[in-house]
Amino acid sequence: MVTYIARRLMQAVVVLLAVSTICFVIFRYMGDPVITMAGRYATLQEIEEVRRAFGLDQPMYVQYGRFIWNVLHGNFGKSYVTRVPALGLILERFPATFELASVAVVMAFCLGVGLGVLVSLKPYAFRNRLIMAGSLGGISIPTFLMGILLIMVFSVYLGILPPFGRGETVRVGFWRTGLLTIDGLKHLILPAATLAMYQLAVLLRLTRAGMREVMTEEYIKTAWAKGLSPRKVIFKHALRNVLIPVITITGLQFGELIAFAIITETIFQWPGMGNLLLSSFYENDQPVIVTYIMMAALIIITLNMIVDILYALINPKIRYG
Amino acid sequence: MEDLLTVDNLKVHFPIKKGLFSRTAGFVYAVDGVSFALKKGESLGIVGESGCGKTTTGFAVLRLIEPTSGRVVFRGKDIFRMTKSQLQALKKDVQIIFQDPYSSLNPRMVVNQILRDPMEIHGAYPGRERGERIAYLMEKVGLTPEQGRRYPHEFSGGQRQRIGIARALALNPELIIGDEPVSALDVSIQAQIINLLIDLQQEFDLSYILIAHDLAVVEHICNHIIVMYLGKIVETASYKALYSDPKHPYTRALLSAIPVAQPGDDRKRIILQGDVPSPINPPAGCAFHPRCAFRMSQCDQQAPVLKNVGDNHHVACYLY
Amino acid sequence: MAEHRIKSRMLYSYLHDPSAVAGSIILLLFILAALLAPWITPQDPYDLEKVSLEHFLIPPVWMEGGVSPYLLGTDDQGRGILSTIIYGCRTSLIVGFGVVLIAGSFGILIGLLAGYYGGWLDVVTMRLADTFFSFSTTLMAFLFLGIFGGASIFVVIIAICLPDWVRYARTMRGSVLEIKEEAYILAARATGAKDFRLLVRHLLPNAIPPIFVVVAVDLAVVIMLEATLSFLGVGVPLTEPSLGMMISIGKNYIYAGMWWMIVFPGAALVLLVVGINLFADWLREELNPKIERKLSSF
Amino acid sequence: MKKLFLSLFAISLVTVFAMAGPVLAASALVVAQDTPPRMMNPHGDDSDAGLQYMANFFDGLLQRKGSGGTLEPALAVRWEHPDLLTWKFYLRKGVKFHNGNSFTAADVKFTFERLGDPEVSEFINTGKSIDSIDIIDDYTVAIKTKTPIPWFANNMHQIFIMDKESTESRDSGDVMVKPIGTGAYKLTEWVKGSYIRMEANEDYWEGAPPIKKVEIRPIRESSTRFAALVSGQVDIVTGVPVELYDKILKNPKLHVVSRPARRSIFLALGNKPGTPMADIRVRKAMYMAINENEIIEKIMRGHAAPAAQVPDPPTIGYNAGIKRLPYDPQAAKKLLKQAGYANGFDITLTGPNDRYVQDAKIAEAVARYLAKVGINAKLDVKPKSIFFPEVTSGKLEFYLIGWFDGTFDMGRTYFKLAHSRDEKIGFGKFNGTAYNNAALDKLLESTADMVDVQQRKKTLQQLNKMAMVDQIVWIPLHYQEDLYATQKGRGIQFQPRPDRWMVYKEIGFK
Repeated sequence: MVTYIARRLMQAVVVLLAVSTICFVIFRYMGDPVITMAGRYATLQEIEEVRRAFGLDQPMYVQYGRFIWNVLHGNFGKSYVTRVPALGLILERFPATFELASVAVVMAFCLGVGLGVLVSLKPYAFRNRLIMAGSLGGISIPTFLMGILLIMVFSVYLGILPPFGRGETVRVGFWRTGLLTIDGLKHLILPAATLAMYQLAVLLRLTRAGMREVMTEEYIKTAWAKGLSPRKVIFKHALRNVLIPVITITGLQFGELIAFAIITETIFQWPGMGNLLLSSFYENDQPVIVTYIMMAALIIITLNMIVDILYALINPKIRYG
Repeated sequence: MEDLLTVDNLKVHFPIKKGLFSRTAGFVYAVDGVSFALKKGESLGIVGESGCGKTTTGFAVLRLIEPTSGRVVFRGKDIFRMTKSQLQALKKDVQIIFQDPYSSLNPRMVVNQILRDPMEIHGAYPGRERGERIAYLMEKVGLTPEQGRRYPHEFSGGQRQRIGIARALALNPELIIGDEPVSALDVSIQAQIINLLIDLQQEFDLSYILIAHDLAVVEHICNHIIVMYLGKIVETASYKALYSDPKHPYTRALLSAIPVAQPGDDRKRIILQGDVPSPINPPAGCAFHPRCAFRMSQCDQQAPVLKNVGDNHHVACYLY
Repeated sequence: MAEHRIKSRMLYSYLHDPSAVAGSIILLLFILAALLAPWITPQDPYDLEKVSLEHFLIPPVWMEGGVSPYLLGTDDQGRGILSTIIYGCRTSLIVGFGVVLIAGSFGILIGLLAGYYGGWLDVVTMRLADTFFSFSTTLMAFLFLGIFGGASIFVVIIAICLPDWVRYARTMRGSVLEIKEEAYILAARATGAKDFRLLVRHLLPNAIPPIFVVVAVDLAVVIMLEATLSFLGVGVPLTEPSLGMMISIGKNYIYAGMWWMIVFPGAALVLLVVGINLFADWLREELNPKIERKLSSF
Repeated sequence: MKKLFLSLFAISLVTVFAMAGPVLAASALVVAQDTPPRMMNPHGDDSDAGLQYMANFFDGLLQRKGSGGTLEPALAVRWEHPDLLTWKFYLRKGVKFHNGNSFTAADVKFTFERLGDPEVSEFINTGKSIDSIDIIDDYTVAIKTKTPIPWFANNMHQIFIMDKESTESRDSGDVMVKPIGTGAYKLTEWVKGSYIRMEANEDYWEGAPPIKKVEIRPIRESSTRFAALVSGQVDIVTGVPVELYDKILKNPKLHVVSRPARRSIFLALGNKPGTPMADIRVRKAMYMAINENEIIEKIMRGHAAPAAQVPDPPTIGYNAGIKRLPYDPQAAKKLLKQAGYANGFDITLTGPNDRYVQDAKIAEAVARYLAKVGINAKLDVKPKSIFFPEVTSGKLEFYLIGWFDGTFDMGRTYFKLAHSRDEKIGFGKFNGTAYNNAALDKLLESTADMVDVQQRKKTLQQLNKMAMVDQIVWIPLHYQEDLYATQKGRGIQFQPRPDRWMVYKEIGFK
């Protein structure tokens, strides 16, 4: 087990190093940032001076070495656009994204698993067929379209929910939260629902399929035969076995969540990390883009590693040589 | 008469990888110093419990498994030193029948394709001859050529094993290695297949190496029998000698496991105590000693070597 | 049970699954419309000489102000919505099938080789696959196009293929690992079959069925992804028709009441994806390995 | 499970209905802006989108006021120009920075020296053009430039004065986010991506501004800005999308304010030898093939005025005598035939898609007009961050761009746009097609040290005519129109500025 964890850690480091290299190569291909940084009326000499000031005139390997050195010291460079450390810019936006994503995940997980169980019990009931049709819609409507549809219905036609922004926020320590004000919660509903929809449908279908398989297993039949109450059979015996892959998938889908968060934040003008990334693309703000990618990689890799290790601990059948 | 195949001190050790950098932490001693010889037209039986290395020995002869050391000489050529093309030619002369007739046939090919496959590989029986050959083979193993258009899962287990035999025969080999060819079949079918093998041997002058986990299967076909335990030969003799006068305690135990042929048989059934030890860490001395009823003091010190006890009957035991 | 009987059984189950039939009919209609686009559309919306600002923002034909050739109205450049949707679906399907073809072939090849040979190839590709998988296709394609820009449909296809082959490689490898231990593979080796024959004639046909499900699911995912990327402005260029871009333009008009610019392309996109998903659902049930094992052991 | 589902549903319903609409504080102004500020460092961003935020926290030596944008005193009460190189400013006394420090000549010297530091400044060009800054006394400064810069004072409303003491003593990161100026407003809170809040500087030297609190919400999406206005969440929006103009006009609660913008949109042509466009007949044909009136009517929804030249009327060098060529595709075809391009030719039209009002759509329309006279224009639109570096590299064939110069003087602009490319001295930096005409260069260079306003005007007008009529360097399209919308009921008194800056001390309530 220790060997397994050590190996996973080593692999994680290798992947991060690869990501950093790719990120650095990106610098080369994203066009020259110096021209915009020097101002509209700068001459060539003045442009070159800016280039020197940001160390962009040095050979590739020197720049890469410095980049890695700085990253190891937690310094991802200064944003070309705002001229403050890129990491700080991203961390400032972190609470907004985190709140949106975690509310969406909780929503998706509770409703997805709940409805999945419900549907698997009486697959042919009209209501459940309706839910399944809904889940088909959930996996067939792209996130961006879902967002726009919700805005059209709830903001444009009904006018009951705000279509953009985070609303009123309060500061708790360094954390700025929108969960404690009514206005903040109101602003959260549409984007969180948009972000949750796809995952909800996926988890619902996964739970239903798992339940259908488990319900035919011998031990469930035995449990029924023993005269246990349906609640006990479903929740204690069946669901427990279904939940392991469901939780694993939830953990592994974190990358998807980040990607869909970018889309959702763009549509709802949510002041999170994804929104920052998109505007950084438009402004060619390379240090911010690179920092974002590195942060996302770090989070995803860490999460995956935790899921894998937990999975290995739960499931002794898997042997890792 | 010259030997068709000689195996000399064959060893197959599988490394066990461990740790962060996959260093070799130990070996599985699957086959550990096996030697025997086979003459043209003769049949050899290799017998032992599962895990004793008999299948590995069979596969190593065809280099389906790479051996660690030793020599296997087929028709005077060391197959471990063969070039690729020589090895390819060898595969024409030596064929295998597999244990499980369900998994040994490609489910996405009809029987005709399965039989044509080896001929295509070796470019044998070109043109129209190939179809004729397939029909001929089908008839030889007791199937009709019309059945060649069907998929394997449309046949019964016995029929499938006939297909497997037909495939082995396709290139007209000299030696066929049968890896427990009947153990997956019903007892009633077993006899039919064994009879088929006997008929074919006579017709085509084949040599067999038959691998089995009990002596019952090999007794009708094999002239000579090897008993293996944990990668080593413990006894080898002609089948008559072995049946009439088994020497090694392990052989005796195996023999006693054969269902009694007629009532009133006075042989006592010997039940082996314990499990087969792990080949990763075999017991010191004679590997059989922990389960042996005749254990002596030197048994766990040094492994006994094969001793000739008369008329090409060898046994590795301190009792003799 | 006979292979042809399995086939006829699949046909039977297909014909008795109305949603599968409906799904494939929808998909077929879309493919037909895309193939015949130049002949069935009232107007080529990307022929610069034919489109004119004169006919801009016309509502659908049944509404007041609707004009006959523009059944579903026009957009702010005077392009017919219906024609643009048909051409947009063409782009969706080109990208969808293009990715399935390229990423699929590459992924199958890698999965086959990694599964069969193992060793460093397996370690490297599967580590890569794990990483790509956890980063999600959407994120990778988005980052790639965000950084390098989508200069053409082909670049979009490549950007999606870059992470997408992993789906195929993982599935194929798993399938190969299961099959390569089968005795018939050993039997083929024993007869002297070279690697190429083993891979192509013995492993590939047996390992491929689970891939069909991946193809169907992936087609739906890729079509949605193309629309998403084009919506965000990093997908196909402005000069190519795309449902995602139509929705992105239409979004600016939802407050102006010109709903047809967003509702029709949105509906077309969802219908296409639903059709594929319906078919994929049926395929998944049919090719579920458990069910298949049951069948072949009869 | 059913219970759980129902209760979740109930909770969401309650949350929806329990929330009343937002309430606007009586004395506060909420503004939805199209672009967020990049930083609070007044020298780090030379775009108008950024400078307009700074104009509220800082003051320049001079300022521009009113709808004409006239130059008026600010931190300097008057200025002198004793010789070609020297600019002498007499500073206002008794002005205090937000932190209580007094404003003196040392702050001016510090500010102008800071301009040349590439780490913090995008006004490097201005900074590097200064030879020396002499503090004559605490309230008099003489600035000497290296070469004569006739428009030097015209630019002084963009150079904001910083407090020497607090800028030097604070951490550089802090300087980037917390502005300390002399301006009419003090920043109270900046939550990036959400809002900027400021409150009135009661000690402002011009008198405390009438609006005490301002909240700015930067919303990039134009339709979302509209939604914020309609739902009553904001008082003023800038950059009203043209497609929603009619909708706002019909809304009785809203009021639309429009004014012609100074920025003109035009197409840059080249004259590279060997290309079709080297022939002036081709350039003329392209000009005449474009139906500008239809672009204004359909794409700009009438919110633009046709342009015949690049500068706008208040700019020195504007020539009222220049008229647009008529839209005449037949004549265009004839011209192409004469030039030997009866079957047209291929060309790439480049342009930004996130910079000007309807930019990509205009480019699309232009490509279509050209197609109708047989010229096959391939469209290549991209984000401004990629597009502008391409312009400065000078390798484009044909592109759409917009321009206006904060100095109200055509000279500086034309050195960037029309002078043949000379990378060393920075001439022709935005001459993206590498247009080259020796006569034009010569005439332009003669204005470099021309200080006399009348003479300058005459020469620049002559130059303008040369470029627009004799040479057809560009195809002018239109002047944009700036659209703002306000809540009627709030009684907001708001006059848009020509430079699109939102300066809140100029806004009041009735």
